[in-house]
Amino acid sequence: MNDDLDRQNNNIIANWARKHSLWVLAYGTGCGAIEVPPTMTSRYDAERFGITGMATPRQADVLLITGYLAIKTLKRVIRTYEQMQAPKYVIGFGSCTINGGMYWDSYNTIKRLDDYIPVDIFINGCMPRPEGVIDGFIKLQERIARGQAKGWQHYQENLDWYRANQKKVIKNWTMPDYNW
Amino acid sequence: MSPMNIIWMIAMPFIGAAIGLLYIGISRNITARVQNRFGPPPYQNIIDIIKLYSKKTAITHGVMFHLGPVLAITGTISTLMFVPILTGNYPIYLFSFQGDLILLMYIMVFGCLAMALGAGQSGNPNSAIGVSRGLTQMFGYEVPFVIALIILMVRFDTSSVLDIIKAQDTVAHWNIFRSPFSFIAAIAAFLGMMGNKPFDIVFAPAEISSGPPSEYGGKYLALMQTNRGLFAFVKLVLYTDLFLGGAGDFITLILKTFALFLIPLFIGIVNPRFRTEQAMTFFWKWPTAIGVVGLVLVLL
Amino acid sequence: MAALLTKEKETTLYLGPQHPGITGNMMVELKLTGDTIQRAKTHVGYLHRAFEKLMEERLWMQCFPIVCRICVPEPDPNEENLARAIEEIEGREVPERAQYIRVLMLELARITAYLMWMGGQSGSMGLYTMPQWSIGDRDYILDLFEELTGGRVYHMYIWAGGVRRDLPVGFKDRVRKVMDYIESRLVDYDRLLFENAIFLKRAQGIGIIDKEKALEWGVVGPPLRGCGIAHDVRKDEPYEVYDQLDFELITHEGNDVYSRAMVRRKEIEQSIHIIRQVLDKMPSGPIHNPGPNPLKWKVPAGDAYVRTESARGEFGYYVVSDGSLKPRRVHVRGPAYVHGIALLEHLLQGANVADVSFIMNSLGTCPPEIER
Amino acid sequence: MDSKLIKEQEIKRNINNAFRSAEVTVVRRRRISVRFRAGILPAFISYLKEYMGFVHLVMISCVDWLEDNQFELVYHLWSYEEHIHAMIKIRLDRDNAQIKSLSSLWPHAETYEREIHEMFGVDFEGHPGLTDLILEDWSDLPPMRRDFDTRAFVAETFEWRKGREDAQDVRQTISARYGETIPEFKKDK
Amino acid sequence: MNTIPLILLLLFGSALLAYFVGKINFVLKVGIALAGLLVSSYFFLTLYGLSEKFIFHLAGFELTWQINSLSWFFGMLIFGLGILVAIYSTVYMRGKERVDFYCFALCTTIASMFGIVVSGDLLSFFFFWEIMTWSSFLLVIYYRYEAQTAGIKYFVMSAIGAYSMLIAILMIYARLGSFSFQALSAGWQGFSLGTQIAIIILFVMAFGVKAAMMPLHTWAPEAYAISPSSFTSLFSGVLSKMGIYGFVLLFYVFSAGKLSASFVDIHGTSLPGYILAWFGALSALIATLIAIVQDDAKKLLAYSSVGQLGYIILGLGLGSSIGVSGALFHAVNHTIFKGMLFLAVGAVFYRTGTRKFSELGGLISRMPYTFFVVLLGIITIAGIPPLSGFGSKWLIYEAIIQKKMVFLAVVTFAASTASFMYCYRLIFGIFLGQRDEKYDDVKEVPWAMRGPMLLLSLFTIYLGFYPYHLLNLIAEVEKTVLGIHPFAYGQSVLFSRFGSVDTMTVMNVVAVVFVIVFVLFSLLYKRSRKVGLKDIHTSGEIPGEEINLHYAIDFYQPFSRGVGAVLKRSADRLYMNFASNMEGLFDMMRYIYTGNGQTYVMYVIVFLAFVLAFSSWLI
Repeated sequence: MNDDLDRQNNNIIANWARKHSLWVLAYGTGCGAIEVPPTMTSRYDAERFGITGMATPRQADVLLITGYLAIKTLKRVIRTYEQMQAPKYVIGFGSCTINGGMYWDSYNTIKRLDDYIPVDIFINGCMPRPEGVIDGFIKLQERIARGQAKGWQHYQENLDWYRANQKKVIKNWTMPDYNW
Repeated sequence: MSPMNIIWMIAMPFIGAAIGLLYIGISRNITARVQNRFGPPPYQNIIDIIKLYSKKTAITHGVMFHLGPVLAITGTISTLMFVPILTGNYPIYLFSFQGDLILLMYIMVFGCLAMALGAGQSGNPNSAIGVSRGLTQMFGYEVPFVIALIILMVRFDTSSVLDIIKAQDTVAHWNIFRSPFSFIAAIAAFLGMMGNKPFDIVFAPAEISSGPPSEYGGKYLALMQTNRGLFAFVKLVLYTDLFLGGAGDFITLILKTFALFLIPLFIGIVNPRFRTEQAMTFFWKWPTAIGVVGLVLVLL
Repeated sequence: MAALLTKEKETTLYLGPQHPGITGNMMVELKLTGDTIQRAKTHVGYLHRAFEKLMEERLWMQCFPIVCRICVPEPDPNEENLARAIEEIEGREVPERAQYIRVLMLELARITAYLMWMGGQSGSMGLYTMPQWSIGDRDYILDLFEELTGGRVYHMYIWAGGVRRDLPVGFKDRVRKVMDYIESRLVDYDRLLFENAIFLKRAQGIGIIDKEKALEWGVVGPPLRGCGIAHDVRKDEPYEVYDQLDFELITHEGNDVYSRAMVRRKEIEQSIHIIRQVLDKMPSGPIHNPGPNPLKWKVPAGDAYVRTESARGEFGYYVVSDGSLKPRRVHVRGPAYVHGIALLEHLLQGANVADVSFIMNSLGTCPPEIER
Repeated sequence: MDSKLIKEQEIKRNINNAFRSAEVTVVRRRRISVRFRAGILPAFISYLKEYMGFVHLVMISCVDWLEDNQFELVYHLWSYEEHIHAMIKIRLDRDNAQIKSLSSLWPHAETYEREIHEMFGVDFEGHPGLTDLILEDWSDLPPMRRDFDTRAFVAETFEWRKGREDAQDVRQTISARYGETIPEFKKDK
Repeated sequence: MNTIPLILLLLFGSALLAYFVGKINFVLKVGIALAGLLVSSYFFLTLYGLSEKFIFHLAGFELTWQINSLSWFFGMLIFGLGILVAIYSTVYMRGKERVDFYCFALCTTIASMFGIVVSGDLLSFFFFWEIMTWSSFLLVIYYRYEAQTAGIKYFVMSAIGAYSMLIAILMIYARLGSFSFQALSAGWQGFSLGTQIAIIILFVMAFGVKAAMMPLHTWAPEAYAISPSSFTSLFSGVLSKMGIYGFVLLFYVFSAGKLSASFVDIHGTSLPGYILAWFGALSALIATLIAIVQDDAKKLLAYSSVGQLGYIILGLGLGSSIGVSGALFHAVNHTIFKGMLFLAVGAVFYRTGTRKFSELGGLISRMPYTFFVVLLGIITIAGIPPLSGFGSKWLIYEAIIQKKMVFLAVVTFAASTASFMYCYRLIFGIFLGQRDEKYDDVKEVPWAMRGPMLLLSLFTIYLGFYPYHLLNLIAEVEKTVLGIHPFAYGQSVLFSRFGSVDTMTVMNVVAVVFVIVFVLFSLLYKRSRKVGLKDIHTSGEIPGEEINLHYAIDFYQPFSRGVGAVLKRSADRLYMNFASNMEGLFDMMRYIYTGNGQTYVMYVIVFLAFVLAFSSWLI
């Protein structure tokens, strides 16, 4: 199976298509969600780049973590991430996903998003402007085209590490097993 | 069966899907322009499908879940086989030498039902609600649709699509002008069939998070999207055959089908969605009433 | 998560947190028979950042950047509230020009919030052209904000004793221009949404709030005025310079989604009217009544409750100071707290699945201000 | 100034006539503040609601006075007729914080009480369901209490990105909690 | 000895033997019944193509038992489904109480049905008809107390039918002095118009009850729901066909196609036929609409049965060759798919003990064969190509449109579209969606139950692409007995004046396309992982075990709301005399059929008095 994956990772056509068709999961996890509609709508028009919203994780490619994650949300985000179909990408949106940002001393928000799910691109700012968001998407596209956006593979390979981190903050672990 | 016909038979599904997807892509572009923005490239849907086919994982909930999209596209391709596509000097009939309207009407449902079965096995309540809505709406729009077809069949005393095309030899004889009541009823049903905005209750993302396909992803979704494009093409060709006098060559075909395609598109851009029962009863009011007038006229 | 007790065969449908129809990050757990909702339960807390706890650890001045993040679509009422609460405890006067600028900010923010709501309300029933237009137009106002404050969404502009910066040169003209533009767009919005036959068909008679119970249930803002009850903080307890401005209190009979929509629609006109008056009447003078060095700023002991009319209704802050460098307690009362939990659960009983997101948008539920 | 406070003074008189123990102060125009005993709070509040026109429960706040070992519950009421805001302040013992629920008077009081129960640990008698509102699986001290140190909690639970001084090896704590070996993170090839 | 009485003797004999000897052990009684059936069906097969007569005199009346192509056609259905049901019953009834009684009633029913189709005179027809009614009644009340209401309803309705028939027979005897069919068809022309109308109405009532035609259908849903599933498939699949057989006799044998002479023609159909067609079409539509909102699988199938019989009646009413062929073709189809579906639902009931959609769900992975049977069943019931249901429906539609009965066509098409809805409900409610934990270790049914179902599904596939032999048989019936010139058909091609459909091509195209797509899809993209039943997208939440995610209650609630609104409006005009809306109409029906036995007896008496009073006037 792994050879197969490697072969596909270097497939130019597939990567080109992945690059130009990023379906973003409609999940406003934090206050950054307010800048997503302007990004998607007429002024900034992210659909030019093939970026569209999708309703369910089964169909989406990109999980946009729009800001801080409360622990309660983190559980849902992990669940949602695991339900997405590979290749899948995560964009950490806003300073609070990088190091807690404004909520560095809040007991209910996680500080480093990449401890819990693999992040391919961080966009900093509180909150990032739509231009920043689009820039982030383009950086992600470049990484995809080069076959570097392999966060989901890291997640599979280091599942124990991620699970341990997740279990540290999520007290009542009722998550089904991840079967990729 | 001539070799040419066999080639067309193999090529036509691909051509049809490409045209259908391109139409949907163009519709996204047109929608974007109405919404004051630029929009994706017209071939965006094809990129999407390539991407979906190149997804590395896909989940399945079981046999029917797996077979659902396959059977759906089977139904659509089978329908395509029985629709006369071109009627000019170089006709493309595939199997449509019998081109029976009743057969078409029923075989079109095959795919939809298969899709519903696949969605049913996913076990997602959203899918089930979507299917329930879809079948309810189908019952709604089939009424004006059959009225329109019966008007045509009784009027031309045939149930063969080919004969109906032959009867529309000049522009003035097109059914859109000769049986306007039938056309209006049929076009109302067409709105429901295409599932554009006032009638997109099946997929309603804000209500039941995209409904029946909500569990489908990866290659299955790719197959379904292909099916969507192809099915749009099939329906457009059928309507062109029935009301716009068929098409002699590909350019005419594309012009006519695109013109038809624009009707639900423009209605869809500026209208919100109906509730389910509103959508169903909508079809039973004006479209059916107009259709009944047509029925009475055709009997006289 | 305390789920509803399951009756044997009712289908459970989770709307949210990851759902395109949900406003923000919350969850409505529905128990269905058919597609009728038998019982609904709102689950919140997905956005809890413990702002109130954080503010207890911050200097007074450091609270300002925090509070504006409480309500994302319309952050200005938060700054305004905190500033006014501190001013009330301290007894600090605010220069008149600053008061006018604050009103300008609040009304601009109200328009942005309504434009955002318009997008949400029509998006919830699949009219995607509306959000494209209204959110695109909202950006013109955000540009004004950016010019004035430096931030598109979070401004941190209103602070204790006044506002942070004076208006740039030519700003008033640009505001007037944008207002003219928005006013001209209202015609399009009417045609697209407010006069759309399908919208009328869907909105009328849906999500009816009992008029007799409305006050008791704690309904505020446009939903209350949509019941034909004329109450508005700007009139009831005028703050800043609202008592010197001329504007109408919009009410609409009907108690349903449609009447709430119409109230908001007409209030946009009123806000434009207010903004024009503000621009005309704005006096010159100082914009800030400075206080002590922020690092040594102690607010005298005391407490104050202040309220502001936000786009969703009464926004209240209860600030308690114990005379130290940090606030003792800042408690935020968002209108969505009542609308989004008790009222929403009540309205959803017996409603259709198709209308959940529709009703929710009409109440203007905004999760971040519920859980803060 | 006093002439403007007629309505407020009248309400103060009325309240004092009915409930002698209520200490009413007129803070300013449209604000009155009442100190009251916890015991007969529901009767007092329903008196305000039914007879004085305070139909709108704005919110219920809770302030932790750790020094006095007391919680202060503040019930904010608003009268739409008189346009007066009343703050009814109740002091509760911090160790045994208990008070009667108001959920029968206002349906949305239920939500406020749930939150206060969750965030401060105040017990409301007669509340239909004091379940979690905002937090999930919270086992620590109620977080809004003054003696809950959020920074210590954060330092223990979360790992900072490198560059912060207080970085700790999270994996040590995890392995201790779950009795597992420390997994290694494989770097890119 | 003549074969016909031999078969009857064998069947009745095995019935009695099974009852008396069968007290000893289970295998014996089932074995006797099965053996009797098998032997008699062997004898029946030898009768193919023959036209024999067996005439004897009893108490001064000449009785004729005859076999011709029509009797053979219906006999084929009886024995075909009868044997399969008997095989199915060997497992289904094991361990149940009173199996001997069941075997007795089953054999008697089959025997009496065979008796009906071989009767050559009205007297033996009536005699066997009564035996059939009684023996089937015994099976309806098999589950004694639960079945009380259903049994009473069935009995009263049957009694009304039987008495109507008796009066009609007496009227005919009074005029002709003979019971034989031949004398009747010869003497039909001599009847006055009033007599003709009376006879037709009385016979239509008699046959309509058995064929569950719409206003007379009320017994069917409950009787079907309560009787043992193995018998229900026979009940719905064959026994109701006796009503159809009666209609065929009435319209094409008794009146010998001479109805047009006495009545006006509408669209080329005689008035009685036209009215019958409308009855059929409305049965089809209304029963289908009611079927959609059922929660009990067997009730759903019962209403569906009423609807499908409506199609057959419609086809018969049209009177053209293509219509009658369509009707007879559909009769065969109906036997097949109702057999399949009732047996499958019975299999589900056998394993789970419930028939309610709201309690079932997700059984596909546990009962895959049954699922497959139901899948084929619903495809053919919905009339979707390429299975056999399409062929017969196509013929009926062509017949309607050829006659330019446009409104009839609209109603029929609408009914057919609505049938997609209950088809989906049936398969979704039982096999798809979420499975309740308590059904996690349900197993597939034994082969003796699987076999008959699978055999029937093979038939529907076979008839789907090659209906030639069946059409031959029907053409034979039409030519020799009904006196209709059969329509043109090829090996697998059906022709009408309007168009043609090649079932073989349709089947081939669908099959080839499916295989190609499936192979391509599976070869190119073979990686897909199976996930659990609850591993679904629930907006990020993780539902606990106790959460029910199966959407089954009121599946078509929006439909009920929408239809309720529409029917209310049109019913105001249409059914002003009955009630203000459709529901009101059925409420009122329910009001008449109170379930109180005495009321029913009173109805019977009133009805008899009424009929007698008028029949004396007519005679």
